[in-house]
This record gives sequence, C-alpha cells and structure tokens, in this order.
Amino acid sequence: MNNSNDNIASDDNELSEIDVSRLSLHQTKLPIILPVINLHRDPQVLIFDLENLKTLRNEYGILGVLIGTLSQYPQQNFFLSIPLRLFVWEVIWLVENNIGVLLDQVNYRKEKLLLQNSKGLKSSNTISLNKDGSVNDTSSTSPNFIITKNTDEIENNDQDLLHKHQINIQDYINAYLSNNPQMNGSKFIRNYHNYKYFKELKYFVSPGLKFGGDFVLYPSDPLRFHSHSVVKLNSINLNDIVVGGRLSTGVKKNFVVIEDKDSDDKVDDDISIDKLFTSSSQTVFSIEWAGFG
Amino acid sequence: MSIESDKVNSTTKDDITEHSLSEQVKLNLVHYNLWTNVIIHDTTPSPSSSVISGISPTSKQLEWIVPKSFTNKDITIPEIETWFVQITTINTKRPSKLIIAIVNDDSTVVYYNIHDGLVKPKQN
Amino acid sequence: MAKFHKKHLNKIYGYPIPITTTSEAYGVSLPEVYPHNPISWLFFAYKLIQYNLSLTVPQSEIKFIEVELDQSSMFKVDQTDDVLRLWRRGFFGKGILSRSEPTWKERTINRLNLNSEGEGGSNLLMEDVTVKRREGRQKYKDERSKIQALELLQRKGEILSNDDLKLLDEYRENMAKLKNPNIRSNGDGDNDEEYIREEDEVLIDEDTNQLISNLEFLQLQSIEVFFLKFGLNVIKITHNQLKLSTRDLFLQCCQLQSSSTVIKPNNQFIFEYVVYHHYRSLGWCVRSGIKFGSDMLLYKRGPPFSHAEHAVMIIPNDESESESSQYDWFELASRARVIGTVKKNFVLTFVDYPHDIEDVNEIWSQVTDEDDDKEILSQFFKLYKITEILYRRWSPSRTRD
Amino acid sequence: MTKKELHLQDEIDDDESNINKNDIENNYDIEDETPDWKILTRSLGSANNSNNTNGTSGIPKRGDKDFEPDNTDIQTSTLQESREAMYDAISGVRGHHLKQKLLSIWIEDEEDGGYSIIPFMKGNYFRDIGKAYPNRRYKNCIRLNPIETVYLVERGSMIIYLGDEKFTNYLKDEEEGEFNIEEELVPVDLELLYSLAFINERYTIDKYQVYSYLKRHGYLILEVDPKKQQPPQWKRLEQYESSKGQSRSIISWGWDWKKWIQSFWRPFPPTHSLHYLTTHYFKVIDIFKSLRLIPTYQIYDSLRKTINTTTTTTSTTLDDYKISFNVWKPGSQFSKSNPSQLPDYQIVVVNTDKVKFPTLKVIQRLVNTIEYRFPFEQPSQIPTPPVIKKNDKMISKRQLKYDQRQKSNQSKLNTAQLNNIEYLKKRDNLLKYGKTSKQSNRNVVIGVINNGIINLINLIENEFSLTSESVIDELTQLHKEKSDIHGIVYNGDK
Repeated sequence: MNNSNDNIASDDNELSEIDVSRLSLHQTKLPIILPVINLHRDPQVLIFDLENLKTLRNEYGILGVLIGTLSQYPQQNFFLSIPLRLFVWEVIWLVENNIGVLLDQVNYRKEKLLLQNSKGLKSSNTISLNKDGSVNDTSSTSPNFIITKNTDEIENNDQDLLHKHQINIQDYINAYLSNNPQMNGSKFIRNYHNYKYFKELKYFVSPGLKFGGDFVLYPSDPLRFHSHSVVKLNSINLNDIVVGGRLSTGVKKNFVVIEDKDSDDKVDDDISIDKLFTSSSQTVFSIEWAGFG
Repeated sequence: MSIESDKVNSTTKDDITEHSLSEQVKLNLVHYNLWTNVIIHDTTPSPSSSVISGISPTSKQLEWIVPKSFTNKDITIPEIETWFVQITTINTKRPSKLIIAIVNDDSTVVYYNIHDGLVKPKQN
Repeated sequence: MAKFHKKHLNKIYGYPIPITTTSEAYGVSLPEVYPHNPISWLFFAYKLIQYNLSLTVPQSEIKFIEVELDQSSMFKVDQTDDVLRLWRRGFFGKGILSRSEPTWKERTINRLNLNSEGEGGSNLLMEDVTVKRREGRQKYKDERSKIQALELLQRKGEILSNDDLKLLDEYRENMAKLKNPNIRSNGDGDNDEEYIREEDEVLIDEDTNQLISNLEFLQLQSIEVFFLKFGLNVIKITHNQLKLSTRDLFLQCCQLQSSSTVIKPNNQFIFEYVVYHHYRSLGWCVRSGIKFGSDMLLYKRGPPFSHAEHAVMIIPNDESESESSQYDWFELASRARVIGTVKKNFVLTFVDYPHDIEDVNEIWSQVTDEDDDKEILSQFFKLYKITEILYRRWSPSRTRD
Repeated sequence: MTKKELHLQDEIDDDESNINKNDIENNYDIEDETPDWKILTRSLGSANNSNNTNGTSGIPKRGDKDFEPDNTDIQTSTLQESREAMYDAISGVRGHHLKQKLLSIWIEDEEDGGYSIIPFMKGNYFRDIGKAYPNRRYKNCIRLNPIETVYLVERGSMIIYLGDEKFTNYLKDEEEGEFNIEEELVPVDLELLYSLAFINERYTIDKYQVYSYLKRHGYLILEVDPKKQQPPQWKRLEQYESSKGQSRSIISWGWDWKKWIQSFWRPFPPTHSLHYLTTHYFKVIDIFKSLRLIPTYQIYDSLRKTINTTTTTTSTTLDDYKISFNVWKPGSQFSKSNPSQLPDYQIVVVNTDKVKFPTLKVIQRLVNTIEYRFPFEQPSQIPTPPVIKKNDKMISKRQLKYDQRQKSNQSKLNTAQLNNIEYLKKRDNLLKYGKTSKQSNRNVVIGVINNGIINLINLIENEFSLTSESVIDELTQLHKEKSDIHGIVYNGDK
C-alpha cells in the first residue's frame, strides 16, 4: 500500500489507517466469485449471491449498484434488488487484493447444467408461503407459490469447473477497453490508481455523474452517512472549479480534484497489469466555495 | 474549450495584465469584501501568478489568495501545487489552504477555498 | 405593493437600450396602419415624411458615452451620467465594487457614516465630533499595531512567551475599551456599526468628513463594448488617449482572448460576440453567467425586475473535428445541475463559423473607412450561424401524467 | 401481499407529488440519495396502521443520516439495522401465486442471442410487451425479446424454463404427443437468465437498466428495431413547403410595403456607423429589428437535404446514437395493437465510457430519426384523453381561492388583453420547452449510463428567434402585429 502522499494530513484523518490485517485474514477464505456476463461485447460483473453481496459490503466497503426490481414492490425505483452491478474499479480492486476471481458465467453455467442433467439433478421452483409472506418450511403444507431463484443452489462449489472457466484479469481488461473507446490504457491505469487512493483511505466510493463528478465519496456506508465529496479525476479547468465548488458546497460536500503524480500523458492502448497494480502517489486538493465575493 | 493559444512573445503585456489582476483582486478584497492588511507579494522569477495575503473580516485569519483570470480557463493540478510551494517561500510554512480568486471580464471576482489534500467538508 | 414597485421600476428603467427614440424626444408617434384600409397607409406615409422633414434625429444630438480601454485591458466608464445611461437603459456593465449597479460610494458613505457632498463643513457640531474621534482613533491605532506585531509573530509560528501572551491579552482588553470612540455609529444608534479600518481612513477627508474619491467605476465586458460601438454606435472609446475605430476595437477584443496577431474565425471573442449580439437583438438583457457556471444569463428585462430565465453555454460547432465533441458528460451534467438548482433553463448555443477563412484580417484587405468597416464586419458576422438546443434533466417520476 | 404492495405504491406516489408541488423546477431528485431501507419496513408497518394514511413516514429524509463514523455502539447498531433491513428486503422471493402461473421458455437463437415464448398468455403485462409468435402448437403464443423476458422474470411475474432441442422440435410439430414443460425442462434462475439474455450489443445491461427503470415507473415501452429505417422526414417537409411557398408571400405583402416606405427614408444601410444618428426611430422594437444580423437556425433546418446527405455513414459515433426505445406515459391510450399514437419520449441509451456528449450534427441527425409528425400533418382534431386528476380533493382551499381570484381577474380583462396573456404564455413556453404542444416538439431523451447509474437528459430542438413557419403560424394567430418579430422579448410600449 502506498502512503507516500505528503499532501494528506494523516495525523488528523482516522480514515487513512489501512486495515491490512483484514485483507490478509481473508486469504484463508475462498475467493468471491465475480461472474462476468457478455464478456466479449460488454463485459459486466453482476453479483446474484446474497451472501457474497453482504461480504462485499460489510467487509470490503464495495457498494456496487443494485439494478434489479424488488419483486415485493415492483413499481418504484427507490429500493432495488439483486443483481448488484459492480463498476470496473471495484472489480479490479477485488481482483488485485485476491478477494474475488472472475468467472465466464455463461460457459460455466452451461457446462454445469449439462453435468446436472446427466446426474438428473433439478431444483424445485415451488414453495409454500405463509400469509405474511414468510416461507413455510413444514413439509406438510402443499406449495402455493412458484418462484425464480436468484442463483443456482445445487453443487455450488465445483472447484474444477470454476477453475476451468476463470477469466484472466488481463482478458477482462482487454475486453473492457475494446468496448469502451472513451477509455484508453493510460487513462485506465490513472483512474484506477485514483480509485485505489480513496479506497485505501477506507472511503466508500460510488459513481458520481449525477453530482457532476467521476466519484462520490462516503465516509462509511451510505445507508447511514452523507457523502463528503464529489471527485473529478485528472484534468480540470477554471469552469470545473466554479461549477464543482458551487455545486458541492450547496449540498454540503466539497469538490475534490486528484491527479496521479507520475502519470504521463501518453495514450497507451494496452495495459500492463504490473503497472496497474503498482503503487502510486497522488496530488489531491479539496475545493469549496469560500463564502464571500 | 481550447481556442488559439499560439502565444507570441508578449511577456511584457502579460506582466502588466498579471499585475493589474492582483491589483483588481486587492481592490475587491479591501473595498468590496472589507479585508484588512492586504499585501501583494511579488513572486519573481515566476511571472505566472502572484500571491496576495490578507485578513478576512469574518475569520480574522491570515489568508493566502492566488488570482487567476477567467479569460484563460486552463489550470492544472500541478499548477495549484506550485502555488502552495510559492507561498511556502514567503510564509516559511506551507498553509493548509489557499483561496483562488477567479476574475471575470465583467469585474466579478469569485473565491474558492483550495484545501491542501483530502479534507472533510464543512459540517453544519 | 408589488404593482407599485413595478411601476416605480418601469419609470427608472423604462428604455431597454441607450438610444433615444424620436417618440421619446418629441412625444410624437406614427399612426397605426390597417392592411385593408388604404387611407391609413397614406396617413402613415404623410406623418413619416412630416417628421423626417421637421425633426432632428434625437440620437444625433446626444453626446457619446466615453469609454476608456486602460493599460490593464479593462473597459472603464467613470462619468456619472454615462454610467447611469448605460445601467438604466439596458443594464450594461457592472460596478467594480458592487454586485451590479455601482453603489459603492453610497454604501461607503453609509457604512462609515460620512457626510455626503454639499452638507459637510458647515456643520460645526460635526467638526467637534471629528476632532474627538481623531484623538480616539490615534490611541486605537497604537494599541492595534502592538497587537498586530504580536499576532504576526504568532502567525509566523514563533512561540510567544507567557509574558507576551499576557501582554497580548492586555492590549486586546484596552482595544476593546477603546473601540467605542472609533465607531462611526449610525445616527439612529442601530447596531451595524463598524470601526474604521486603516484602509478606510485614506478615503476620508478629516475636515469635512466626506469621501475623498470614488474608487468605483463601471466596467464593461469586451462584448458589451463592442456591441455599444458596432451595434449601437453610442460610445467613444479611447486607449492611451487615442480614439479607437470599430476595426481597432475589434482587433483589440480578439487579442484579449489570444495574443496571436493572426485572428482566426474561431476566436473566442467572436463566438461570444455573435451570441451576445444575437440575444441583444432579440431584446434580451444579457449578462455574465460566471456565478452559475454558464457563459451568459438572459433576463427578460433586467436584474431589478426578475431573475434571469435562461443560462447559455456557447459551443463552437466544430464540424471539421471528429464526430465526438470536446465536451465530456461531467462538464455538462455539473453545469446543468447548478443551473437547475437556481431554476433556470439551460440553453446550449451552438455556433457555426466559416472554416474557409484563415485570418480574419483578410477581410480588410482593401483600405476602408470607418463606415465601410462596419459594413464589412456585418457581412463577416453573417457567416456565423446560431443553433439552440435545450438541455434538461428528465425525471420520469414527475412527468408520468 | 398485493394489498400492501398497492399501499406502498400509493405512498410513494404521493410523496413524489408532494415534492412536485413544493419545488417543481427544483433539480433535487430523491432518487439521487441512497435510501434508508428501514423506511421500507416502516412503510410496511404503517400499511397495517390505519391511522397513518398520509404517508409521510415513507419519505426518505436526508437529515436522518450522520456526518461521519464516531465509533459509538449506537451508530454501529443503527448501521447494522439499516443493512439488515436491506438484506431482508432483497432476500424476498421472486414469484407469484400458483393460481396466476405464467410460464415461458427460453429459446437460444443465433441472431439475437435468444428470446422467450409464452405459450399461454395471461395477466395485464402485454399492452406493450411481446409480439405474436405464430406456431403449430400454441394459439395465442407470444415472443418476448431478452429485455422484456428478464424484466418479467425479475419482478416475479413470470417463470422461465430452458428450452431444449426436444421442445423446439415439438413447437415445429415434428414431435408427437404432448410436452409437459414443467416436468421436462429445467427452471432457469435469474443469474443464468442474465447470462443467456445479454450476450450481444443489441441487448445490453445498460439498455435493460433504462428499460426496467422506466417500466417500474409505469411507462409503456416498445423497442425500436435498429435495422428499421425511418421514412425521411425532409422529403415530407420539402413537398409541403413547395406547395405552401406562394400563399405565404401574399399574406405578408402589406407589411413589406410598409417596410419599403420606411427604408426609403434610410440614407444608409442599418449597419452603417451613422445609422442611428441619421434615422428616426419611433419605437424601441424597431431598434431591435434593425439590429438583427446573426443568421439563426430554424427548427427544420436540420432537415434540409444537405445535413442528411453530406455525411459519411461510416462513423461509429452515429452508430452509438440510435433510438432504442419509444416510450409512452403511463396514462396514455397507447397499446401495441394501436401504435398510431406518437411516443411521448424517444430514447437513446449510451455509456459514458463509450461515447462523449454528442455534437450538434449528431443531435440533429438523432432528432431526424425520431417518429414525428409535422404540424401540417396533424389530424385536424387531436383526441386528447380525458385527464383524470387523481388528487382532486387534495387541492387546498387556498388554491381554490387563488383560482377563483384568477378567474374573476381575468373576466375583467378584455379579449385583447386575454389574447396577449395567452400569447406571452405560448411564447415563453416555446422558449423554455421548445414547444407549445406535445405534438410540435422534436426532442430526444439520452439515457446516459455512468458505471451502472442512470442519468436521463432531454435534448430539445429550439430557436429563440421564433422565425420558423410552424411557430409563426401558431403565435401570429394570437398577435398579428408581431408576425415577424415574435422572438423579440421586449414587450414594453415605448
């Protein structure tokens, strides 16, 4: 981890302590499966497993975005449900820290289905629900509800098969880059380093376009805490300062600008994983309206 | 928005403009925002930006101000870093924040705090 | 109440443009024309001929507003009647020490409880007060400088001894006591009093208790100046005591944005001017939008009447460039948000420009006089074209029905 | 369960309309905030409590949250509660009562990756969803595209099985006997369905997110086939204009004559530097007219042949900007069997990592691909569906009094004044929304996805000069004297 950044007043910022013990502790556990769908055309990591979702949020501060309809209340957009869509920096960070492994979902599941069919395994999709909506486990009652499960629950730990369909991080990044022309190799590395900088200060990081920036930073889980900052990555101009400063101050945030210290302006199309996973140092400033003028 | 910037050698004109920019901000601080002890510091050899210090009527604190003209919108993060370094040469200590004064061609001056590093927003 | 207010405003700011109409000067008007009534046509023609023969064009008798382009590239107007004319008729310019209309002088006289011009010296009682105050202020200044010396040490990070700290407290106490004679209280004893800053002292004539000089002037943006010169021809502009022609001014304005001597058609000043002229010619009051992260604000009448309704962002339409624009989503999203929170409409004003002109100076290839310059510039501006697109955040929960 | 569901729905709707009333133009969007999931259970609780009917407990409040962690037990436990509430809610089962059972079968397909079919259609989801799928086995069978399929399965309204070769043959009537779907096929879980449904560029997660977001808001949506070519709008416009060109000049002849008289007295062109010193101006508005100089785009300029034909078609940016969905408001009369009603919104979905903000050219061409009727193509009478005001009784007494006062004030005004008020209102609407009625509007919505978060932007064609024919006709009806100067906002009598 890098702590070479001399701009950070780390003495009064408790967030800057990095909990290394927690990361190493995890290595004894099995890595979290990060299923990739549409690998070649639009690679996306979607989490369907509730336990994984909990671990990501509780232990690693990975928020992702819930994009599924909450079936109990399917006509509103405040509260959404599984799947959880991770954004690219979250994915890279999880892989770099050996917390997650990427899986070619469609091919893995197809092969698994064949195996299950050959064994004659098939899960039931009817259950018995009580009037209050809770599941009735007593076998005496006959099923009254037909359901779709979030994920497959049979034989979820076929390690050989998982291993066979694991995706190399380089392949994932290459697919991502070839499908996202606004991103290039060097920009990808810079932006990830900037993400990692906030992540290592234990901020909870969300995408920030709604607030006019690249990221929104929360001091902890946004379920309980207001966001502190809107972050603009890399290049800025005076307009950004005027607009960003005004905007964030109005909603009790500040506007943070950040740049990779040793970034070069070269536009690389390829990515070296070594360079991506190397430590970096950042120049950071926090901007707010001065309150006069 | 990048328009023509093939600058001809016109340092003298830039110097005048730079100086008047500081004067403009000083005037605004003293007679519009009612600051006291406002001083323009010459930061030769770098003509890119001069630095102003003064005492704010609300906080009664010594503040550092860097004027910028809104006519040229370009600014970089390393440039902000050099301002902090410049102030350090005048003040012996690196300040925890400075104020950027952005001067528009209609004489409006807008001020933004730039804190060194990542800080929490004001809580109120 | 509101109605009265509006009437009052209408009286002061009755005309949206600093040109005097014949109707205003002579109280005459042209008769109505009814398309299906030929007599009304004849009557109209008769009146028009009559007025043209008997009346002098009022604008020809009005002196030009004097604008100075100073060393630091600021456009200054400082004669009071010129300032008033520009502000009240179209809200041009901005007082450099005010939010909009120059009011620094009045504000300062009020703040420092000074005599306004003409009432000063004759008041003996006032003079007494002045003498007393002067003595008190000297004491106050002495204490203050002691405090400031110690505070400076403190700020420089030098640790003060306990004695120093005690001394500092003592001085501060003294000063607190002394504060009273230094305050210029308002006559009615209300509480927004302020002690005199050193910075203010130099402004006051101790004998008359009057403001020595007005530090404020009206500053015009380059687009405003050029509109007043090229569009309305109501100003006389000087630079280094020399009169600037329309062409000189145009070149000066273009070079404010780019010090290059080659002026290209995508010069930022030209873009801004073309857009400014467009909205002014549609009767909008156009002012800078820097505070809301936009290039211009459009007011239906002007700041005293109502808030601006539209915030304009100028976008050069660079079709020669690649298909994708120079703007990223964040730039637009953040502006839209700022503009949205102040309840204004976000207008993207695209400007097409002539790509086949290398250097704008070419348009003056033959020597021409002032009048021709204006005609040539008009032809040049006609090569630009404006397209407006509205940018709006769509919130589906609000438009369901 | 359905009752509770409905109740919550009502509450949320009310909350939204409350926000509406308070600050209509305000940009604050409740959906920007991360909601506190405890509200969900609280709302559920209040649904049982008949005293609480105003639904205030359902508003996610900003003030409920803390500034930063302070390591207190109470803060840790409240966070734990909120997380538990969230995990509880999202662990709820997706499904429906056996009595309403709706089955579908996923069929893999080379071209679009796949689709699903519903052999026995029931329920009221199909006003906009699905297309007829004629086959030998099932009479009322319909076919859903991947996005529609995932949407229905995810909300628990439909169960899906994985079709196999045997089933495909059965559909083609090549197999004998009956086929028991539930017995013979494997049920598909959501995870598997996503990986089957999204495997190409046409059906992406980004598009699905925009689709399901709008569906949850109750909008009706049809996918626009990317291969379908829109009929060229500019041809229709050209025909119309050539037929109308002559009659127009006759109407304005009288005014031209007046201008001619005036110009006779102008020794110099209006841009001449001596111009205001030598010419009489009687009205301020004439000064503004004389200042007109900069050419402006009129609404239909983007339809001129040049814009549409001079472009290279190989551009990738243009491929990225293609309308994906036609969208109708929840209350509209639309149904897929009667698609004559134009969509309320036409949406293109883009990703911030894939494309930049569009250039003017891209916007213009995008607008030219929308389904659109010119004002001259409108049916003479547009049937407007009766507006059912849900909250009629909610109108406060104060509002009623205000309305009455407005009415009585208006009755005191003469028709000319009323016309003028109406005129100004129309003109301001044109400037602010680019339209006076829904029909005359040319606009697109861009669904911008930034790392999984949706931002919706409406780009609307507009012109401040108000010189295009369509608006002139509309405005001149109300204010004849202003026929050529609608764009001049100065409205004084000087």
